[in-house]
Amino acid sequence: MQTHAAKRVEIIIEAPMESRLTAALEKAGVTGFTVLPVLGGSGRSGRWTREGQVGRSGMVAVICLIRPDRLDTLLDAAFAVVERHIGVVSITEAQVLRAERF
Amino acid sequence: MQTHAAKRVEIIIEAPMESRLTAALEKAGVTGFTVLPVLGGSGRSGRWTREGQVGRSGMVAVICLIRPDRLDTLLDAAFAVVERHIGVVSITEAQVLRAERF
Amino acid sequence: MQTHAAKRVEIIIEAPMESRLTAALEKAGVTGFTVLPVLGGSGRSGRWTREGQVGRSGMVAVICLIRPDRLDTLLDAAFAVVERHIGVVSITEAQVLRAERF
Amino acid sequence: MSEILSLAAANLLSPMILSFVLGLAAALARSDLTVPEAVAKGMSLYLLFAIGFKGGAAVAAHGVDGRLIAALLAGVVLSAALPLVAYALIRAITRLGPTDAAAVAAHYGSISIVTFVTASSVLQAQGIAAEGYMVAVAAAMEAPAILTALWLANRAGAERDNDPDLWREIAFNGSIVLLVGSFLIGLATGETGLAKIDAFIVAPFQGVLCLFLLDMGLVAGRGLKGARGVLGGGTLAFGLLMPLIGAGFGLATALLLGLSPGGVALLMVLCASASYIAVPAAMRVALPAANPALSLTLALGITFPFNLTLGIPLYIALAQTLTGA
Amino acid sequence: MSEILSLAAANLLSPMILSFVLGLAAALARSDLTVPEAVAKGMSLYLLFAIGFKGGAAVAAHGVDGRLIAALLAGVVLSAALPLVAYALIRAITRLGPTDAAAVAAHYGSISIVTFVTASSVLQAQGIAAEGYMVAVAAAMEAPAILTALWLANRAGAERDNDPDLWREIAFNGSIVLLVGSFLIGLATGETGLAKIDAFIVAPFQGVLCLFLLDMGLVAGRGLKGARGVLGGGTLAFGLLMPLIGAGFGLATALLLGLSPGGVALLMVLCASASYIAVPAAMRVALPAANPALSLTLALGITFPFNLTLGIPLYIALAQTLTGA
Amino acid sequence: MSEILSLAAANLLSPMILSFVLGLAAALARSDLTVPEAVAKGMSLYLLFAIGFKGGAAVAAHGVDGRLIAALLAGVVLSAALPLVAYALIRAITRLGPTDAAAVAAHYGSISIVTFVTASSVLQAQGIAAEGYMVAVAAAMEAPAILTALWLANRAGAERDNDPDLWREIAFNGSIVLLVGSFLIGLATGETGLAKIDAFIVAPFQGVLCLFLLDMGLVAGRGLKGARGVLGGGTLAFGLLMPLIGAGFGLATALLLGLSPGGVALLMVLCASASYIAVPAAMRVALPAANPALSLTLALGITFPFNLTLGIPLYIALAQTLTGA
Ligand SMILES: Nc1ncnc2c1ncn2[C@@H]1O[C@H](COP(=O)(O)O)[C@@H](O)[C@H]1O
Ligand SMILES: Nc1ncnc2c1ncn2[C@@H]1O[C@H](COP(=O)(O)O)[C@@H](O)[C@H]1O
Ligand SMILES: Nc1ncnc2c1ncn2[C@@H]1O[C@H](COP(=O)(O)O)[C@@H](O)[C@H]1O
Ligand code: NA
Ligand code: NA
Ligand code: NA
Repeated sequence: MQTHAAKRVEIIIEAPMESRLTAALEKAGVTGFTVLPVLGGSGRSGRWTREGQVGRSGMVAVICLIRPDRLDTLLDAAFAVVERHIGVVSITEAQVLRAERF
Repeated sequence: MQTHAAKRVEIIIEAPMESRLTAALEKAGVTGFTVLPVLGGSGRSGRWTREGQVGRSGMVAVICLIRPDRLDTLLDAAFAVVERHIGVVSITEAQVLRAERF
Repeated sequence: MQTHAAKRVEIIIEAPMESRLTAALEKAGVTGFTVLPVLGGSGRSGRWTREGQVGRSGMVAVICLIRPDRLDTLLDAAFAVVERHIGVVSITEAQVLRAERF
Repeated sequence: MSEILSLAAANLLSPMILSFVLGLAAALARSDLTVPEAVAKGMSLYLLFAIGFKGGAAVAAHGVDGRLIAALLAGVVLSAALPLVAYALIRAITRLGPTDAAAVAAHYGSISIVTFVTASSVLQAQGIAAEGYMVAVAAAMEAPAILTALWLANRAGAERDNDPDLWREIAFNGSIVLLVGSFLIGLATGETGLAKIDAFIVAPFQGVLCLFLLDMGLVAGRGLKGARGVLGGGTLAFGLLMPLIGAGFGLATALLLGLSPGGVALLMVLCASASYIAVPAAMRVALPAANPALSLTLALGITFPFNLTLGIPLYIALAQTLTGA
Repeated sequence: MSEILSLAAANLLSPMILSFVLGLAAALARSDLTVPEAVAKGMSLYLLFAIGFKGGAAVAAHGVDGRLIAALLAGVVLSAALPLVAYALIRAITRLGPTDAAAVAAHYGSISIVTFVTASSVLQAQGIAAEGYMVAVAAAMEAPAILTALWLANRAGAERDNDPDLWREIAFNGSIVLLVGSFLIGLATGETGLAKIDAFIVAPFQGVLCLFLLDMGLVAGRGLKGARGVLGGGTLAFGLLMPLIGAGFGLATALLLGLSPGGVALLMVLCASASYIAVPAAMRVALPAANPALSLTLALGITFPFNLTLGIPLYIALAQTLTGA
Repeated sequence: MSEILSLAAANLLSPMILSFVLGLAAALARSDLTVPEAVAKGMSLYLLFAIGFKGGAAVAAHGVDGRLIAALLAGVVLSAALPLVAYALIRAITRLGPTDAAAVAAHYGSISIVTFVTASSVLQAQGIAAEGYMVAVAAAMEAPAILTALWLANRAGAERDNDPDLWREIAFNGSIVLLVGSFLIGLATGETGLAKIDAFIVAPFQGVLCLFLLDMGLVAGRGLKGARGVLGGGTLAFGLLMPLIGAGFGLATALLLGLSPGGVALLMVLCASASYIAVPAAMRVALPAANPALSLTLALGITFPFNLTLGIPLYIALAQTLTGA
């Protein structure tokens, strides 16, 4: 089956920042992404789980599949938001079906 | 540690189609997959979140790790289901432990 | 934007084993990981969904981004825990922003 | 007329309707107030169970009315026929294509159980009795509309998946099963059964309904905000006209059947309301090319609030006047 | 005998049991009816809190019975001893290997708190008093069976993980902690405390239990559907025989202890029922090679429905006859 | 004094406080007992809706007190001023930098609605009346503290994001909207509205509060366990001193306003309590460099338990003595 090269960007970010991140992505022309819930994690700022919080906003994972040539635009937009916040950004090589969608 | 080449296929699909997709996968001999919940997303058909729906079926993410030579069978089976539906399919190169399981 | 090579390890494991896995990771010096919920899946031990259980502990997905040279330490630690348990471990090549965090 | 208005005013000033308005306002002000999905689902299970059980217990208490079978059949026919009317209307006054029109029509032939539950509550508060088996009629009206709509789409050549599982899914849809099942449990255990659990399904019922309508307001408001541009003047007009037309058909049928004033009002409500749970999922499977936001916004953002605020008191007043009660 | 049958019939016609049957039927018909996981968990927290609190308040009201300590000890011994019986039986009548047999045995030595809650409800509806401290006995019976089962598996050379955390996890398992904790709160605050919250933990209790049993029916039905092939004739027979044997041990012990008719029935229920919450998780950690579907299907798909429908009325009838009540 | 102690003892022996203690103990014993997030959120929606509605209905019943506006203004001023006191104190007795100190100060200027709800319950149980509009004062005190804290951080040169959306998010925060909204609904529908839903929002209230406080105990306990090392002696002292200082300001203001004994106690509770819902989220957005674990542990692990167990009875006793009731 015909597939096309793409980048898969995964951004793990604090939930209160989610709407800011997706707004920045949309402003940068990135209109395709998926948001996954996160149960807990650990990083430089320590261990947390949803159980240890009341508002329990926690974190979310945002996944973007994007054409390779648009990666830098996306990373710039995302980085401006996550810069001073806790969270991680990773990128993997991917192939996608139906390239016209991206 | 000994690892083996595999493909990681990620299919994001409408929840009402989940059982149809997994049935098609099983029919095609793909018996290993994992289903993750999705909170929201954005694509050609616009932005949605679980909060904006009542039945709130939303979408799910199905992840399959598969031997490289079985990839096309999987993609054909998956594509037949997602073809006319909204959703995305991506493939990344992966390594797995315990190849005998795949 | 400046990115750095990393490995993305994804471990799908039974929920009662989660705390054992993260403890083993921390003992091995892996302090960065994220835990995602899982809705259901299928494997050698058959099909399951959260609906088919009462305690409904089910499974979780643990994602670690790690420097390539630390991969073996991580896999050894993880394997000691998952060895006799159901679940899968996969590794993909990734790039990360802010390498100093890993 | 002035009586209808004062009824409408009294209705609007109930905690239930105001909770809905609060949710709507919060969503439009972009508040982050949300009811967790699991809690909303739990409340809807509670409401379905309670309304089904009470309906069954009422039938057990008052004996099976000879009109039960006739009412069930009438419900099935109305649900199957109303999509034809809706389809014709929407094609006439909007520019929607056949697939979208058929999907919308399916929603309006089917029913909104929350509208039904709210109307039952209002009737009870006003001391107007209704046939207990109307919940069974509600269940019977969920699915037939889908068949008609798919036939309409097919006839117009719409691309659609032929899916053997779909029919079982529709027939054994969770809300139909729970409504019918709890109706039967109420019927089987009667007053004795009701006495055991009425502190759970009767006393707190209206309070739970308030919180549930708060969530409905939030969801409807967010849907409306997200759907700017989806709704034109024609579709908007459809969302306000169609409930009135549906209510008219319901009224005529109910009078023919000789239902009580409460029963007449409830059949009007069922015909006037539009589904936003069972039908949307079925449409995603069977008519993937139809725009889901369109039907959902119409049903939930326009017709549901209209019925909740103005429709219900209007239908009750008409039912009372025309049955001479 | 005919009395037992009429009791069983009355039991079967209660909203609670019918709700369970509805869930079972919906699952077998492949309906998509589901109770969200969070809601089911919430209801089980409610039931544990309510039953624990009421037990504690009852002990506070009637004074600590001299038999409390004896009953607790008896519970621990029964829970530790029944896995030996279960293991012998399952090895005799099925082809299961030692690891699977030990895992199943652990489930049957431990208890099902929902069966206990349902039995308490039935007793209360029939006006049969029971010792309030039976909830403490229930808590005491959760864990000992696991020790015996692991010893059995070890003896048979089963591969098992030695895990220092496991014992703490079992002892401070959420349901044990909540049951014991709310029992102590009920004991400390007594009738005064109960008066403050009885509109929450007493009045709606049976209604919540209905919805919870609906979910149990759904889960049990889905488990049974998924487990075709897992259960042979021998295992099936075990799932029906073992509760009766357990009930026999419970009966003898309770008569020795001199419990009230209600207390006798509850100890029978505890011994007859099989765990499907605490034990499965412990088995996944300690005996990963045991097939989890097998134990769960037996406990939840066979023994739980059996106890709920036929077992409870049978045990109550026997308890009444043999205590001469 | 001995009266205060006996009040405190009675308070400690209530099912509510003991449920909190149970949760705390379970968390410290590393039990896996958890209340699902959705259920905890659902209960908090219930508590906010019920307390708001009852406050509004009380105002509707007793007429709008002339002091309402004055009390609202006083609340805003207190919320805006207390962070200055908190900031000075924390800088004086701990080594925290300006950013962390400002974040902590924001939490203590704002309020904990659960502490308020618990205090209302205690007052009601003791038959002490309070102004219904105190819930509106609670809502008014949620946000102003954030402004002061950001000003403090800014002045100290802390790096902070300037975010236009933040102000809307704070003002239309879910709990403010629900509290104010349900207050207005209660005000509009009055006793009639209350009569319709009191079986939901009045009778089971204290029971729901027990389960909610159980969860708060679990969360506070887990926070404390995870925060070993975060809290030094100075911060700990702050967590115990600051509520007393806040309560002092609240007392003086309330006496000036001439509130009833119950109203005085509630204003003390509002000033003494620290936010752990609205403020933490706002701080993550506006002061990302501040350590979230620090503020949360102080507010939830130290100050909340202190207020719940000793603070509330103390404030009530003082309020009664000083108003001469
Ligand atoms: N190396 C990593 N791999 C995966 N997730 C991580 C990693 N580091 C941090 N995270 C996630 O990002 C959150 C914040 O990380 P940090 O900013 O390092 O405290 C953590 O709670 C994890 O959920
Ligand atoms: N480029 C993308 N990256 C990640 N997820 C996507 C992307 N495009 C679409 N999706 C997901 O697929 C759903 C449907 O997409 P679409 O069919 O384009 O409307 C969206 O709501 C997203 O959850
Ligand atoms: N090939 C696979 N791809 C993705 N997930 C898998 C795969 N195999 C197993 N899993 C996941 O791991 C769980 C246990 O697998 P197993 O040990 O094979 O029964 C399954 O329920 C799935 O959630
Ligand atoms: Na209709
Ligand atoms: Na047992
Ligand atoms: Na304060």
